[in-house]
Amino acid sequence: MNTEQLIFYFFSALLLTSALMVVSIQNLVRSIFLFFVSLFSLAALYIFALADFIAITQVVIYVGGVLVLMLFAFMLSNKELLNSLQPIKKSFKFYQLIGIFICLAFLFVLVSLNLQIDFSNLSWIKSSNPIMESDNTTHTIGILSMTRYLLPFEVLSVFLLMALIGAAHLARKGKKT
Amino acid sequence: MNFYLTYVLVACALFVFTALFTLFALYSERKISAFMQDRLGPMEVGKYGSLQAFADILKMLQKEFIIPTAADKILFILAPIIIFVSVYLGFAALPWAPGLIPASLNLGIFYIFAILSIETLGILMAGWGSNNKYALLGSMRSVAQMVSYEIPTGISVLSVVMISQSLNLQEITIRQGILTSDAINFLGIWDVKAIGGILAWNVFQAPHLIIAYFIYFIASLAECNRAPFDIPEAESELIGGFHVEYSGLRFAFIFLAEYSMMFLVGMIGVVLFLGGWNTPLPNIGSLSLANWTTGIGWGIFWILFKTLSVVAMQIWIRWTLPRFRVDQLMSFCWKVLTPLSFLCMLISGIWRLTMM
Amino acid sequence: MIPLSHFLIISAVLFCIGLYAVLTKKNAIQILIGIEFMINAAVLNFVAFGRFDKINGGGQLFALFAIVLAAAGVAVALAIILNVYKHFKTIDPSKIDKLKN
Amino acid sequence: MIRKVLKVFKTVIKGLKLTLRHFFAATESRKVKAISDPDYFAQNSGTTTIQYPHVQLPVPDVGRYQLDVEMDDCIVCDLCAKICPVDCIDIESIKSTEAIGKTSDGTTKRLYAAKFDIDMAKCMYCGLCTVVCPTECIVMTDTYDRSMIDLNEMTYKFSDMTAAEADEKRFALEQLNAERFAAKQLALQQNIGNQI
Repeated sequence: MNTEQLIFYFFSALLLTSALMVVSIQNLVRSIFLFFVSLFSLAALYIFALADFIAITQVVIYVGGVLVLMLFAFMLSNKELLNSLQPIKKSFKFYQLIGIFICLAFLFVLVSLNLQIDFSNLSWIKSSNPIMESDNTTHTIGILSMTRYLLPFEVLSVFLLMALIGAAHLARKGKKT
Repeated sequence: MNFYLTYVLVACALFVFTALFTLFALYSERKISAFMQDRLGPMEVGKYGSLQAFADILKMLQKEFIIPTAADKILFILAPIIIFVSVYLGFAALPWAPGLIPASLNLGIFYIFAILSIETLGILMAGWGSNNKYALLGSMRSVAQMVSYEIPTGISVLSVVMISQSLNLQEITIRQGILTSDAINFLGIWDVKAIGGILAWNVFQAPHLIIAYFIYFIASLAECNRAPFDIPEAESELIGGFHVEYSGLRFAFIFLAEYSMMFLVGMIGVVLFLGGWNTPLPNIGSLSLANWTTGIGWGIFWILFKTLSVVAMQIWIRWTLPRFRVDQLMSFCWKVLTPLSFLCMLISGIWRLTMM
Repeated sequence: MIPLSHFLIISAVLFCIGLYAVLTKKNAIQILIGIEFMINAAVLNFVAFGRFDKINGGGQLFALFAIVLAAAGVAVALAIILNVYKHFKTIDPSKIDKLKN
Repeated sequence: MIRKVLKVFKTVIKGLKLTLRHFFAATESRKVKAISDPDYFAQNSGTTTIQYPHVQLPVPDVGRYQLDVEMDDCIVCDLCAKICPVDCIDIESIKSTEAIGKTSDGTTKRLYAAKFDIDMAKCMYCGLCTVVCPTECIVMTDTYDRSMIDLNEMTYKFSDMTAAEADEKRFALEQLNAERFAAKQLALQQNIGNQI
């Protein structure tokens, strides 16, 4: 096992354990901070898939944007909300068991499908020319988003504007009745 | 194995640099502020108080780690580390001299912005973990401020990136001096590729970048929570903001992060707008000053000189201007800086298409 | 080179963790986190497959689009959650069962 | 809008110029002058810091600072202890068997001071004791920066007698008193005898 693989498996283990803890931990604020760990290690995995631009975008948008937004939404809201977010009872419920069962079933399907396919012998993968480590993916992404994917790019920008206005409208204080 | 050893050594060197810079900046800030207020500043420890910063650090090292009983211990302990590491990692992509850059990333400036946005998270962690209403208020203000001011910063940086056509800080620097292979036009008309010097800097290649630099400089003051944008740690209102509860070495780390951040944003500004390690002296006829003053040693000298000047400017502004109010701060960001920076980006696009 | 199947297995596990959060959590914000996990699992798949698509760059670009869309979605979702709390004084989705209030 | 921005720039630059002027004026420092000096308010630039233990401000003549007692002049009249509003002076006197000597202004000293303590921690620097003193032996000096680690050290002891000496004087006084008493008794008896 070389260093690259070692780092990859370290980050994937970090990702999965932190994700498991995020969904199982009781303290909500801590779980959001743990969410940061999983997002960050996910960014590391993107780098191993030779998508450095995506990895850094992940850090910028998720860590700098989404997470801060989530924490901010909490802390801005009043104390009652904070209290209601931290449940006291820790007992294991039946619905959780069902949830675990469904998830395991899903996992079984996905993983078994995954194992049935021999990826290295697929024809389209064989015929493709994969991205090499020396390639400048940023350059490619820049050019492609202005040529081939111009329409989705523009639609996305309009959508973002809509989301911006919508969120601002929803979050603003209504007229006092 | 040598490969990794070099990395570790470079990281250690950068850490030592940030620590030394913090000591130096601490002393100089106290002295400059004292002189501006007709005082003398520290005079007792060492000649002219020159060892005062060391004495302060020694005092901090001896202090007890106090964790408030009601604090969230894990978050409280982790926060200063995250705050410092996020700033410290930013140093990895900064060019120091021709060929001297710790990690020549082709995403350099984007990477730095991503890493710096983690600092916000650390500050929220500190504020929440302290379980202190002043700390929480301070961290909320800090985050609101940093998230808002990231927009003008990012857009003004983008206008440089559009002119330079690269995210790699080393390439951006090379394109502002005599070492470049592209054409450089002073104000878009006069080819100064052979002359170099101050005329080849980005702010003079495209004059609207001067406005962009002003925007960047103001927004960067807000990003590192310096006065006049220091409402997150307003001593008179919030008794220090998010780091109220910290003591000893943990507080020292927050302090280290703050001063490293000052240097970092100053250096990014220098690299993007003011020519990085390029010399300000131009070639005049047979007097090829630019050729003589370019090299590894000169590069380090110039970038340190420029960055320290910017840091001195930051300190000067801190001790001159009073603090903004929260609403003034936000309306200044959203109503003045953001539209102006968008305008700069638009001009950059047009400039790139027509003048270059 | 990390084999493609490893990425896919990791993303499958991540997806299931997200699914678990969506199915069992009684708190809108935690459900939101679960959805984010699922989106991220999909993005990881995009990126892993995108390695074999150099010319069209479909994987990476759509990963980018997905990330941006998710961020916009979170902004709207959080605004909705805050508003829901204002109306119903709870953010447990199973208790929000009135269409008219 | 543009006028507003220009105004902002103008005021910011004005402020920056002001601080810069003070920054460069810091190369010289103001001279240490007494408040009575006619040039005291004439110095407008330079650093104002007085590096205190090394340089001290001259104290005004009418200043009231720490008390000092010249024990050779003290006649132990106890007036200062009586006038003191905060009772910080504690005096214990012993009558002398004979005149001890003379103070510098010619008053004859007839009392020993076994104890002459001034608690400077209590003192409120009103200066009344210096006014009432008949021999002007208690004075206010220009020392104002004595600091102590222990509060008890703030009690200044001015008496120059040791405990043994005081005991000796007390004993002498008692002996004298006893002698006088005996002599009185003797004289009384003689008087009675004479009458009989």
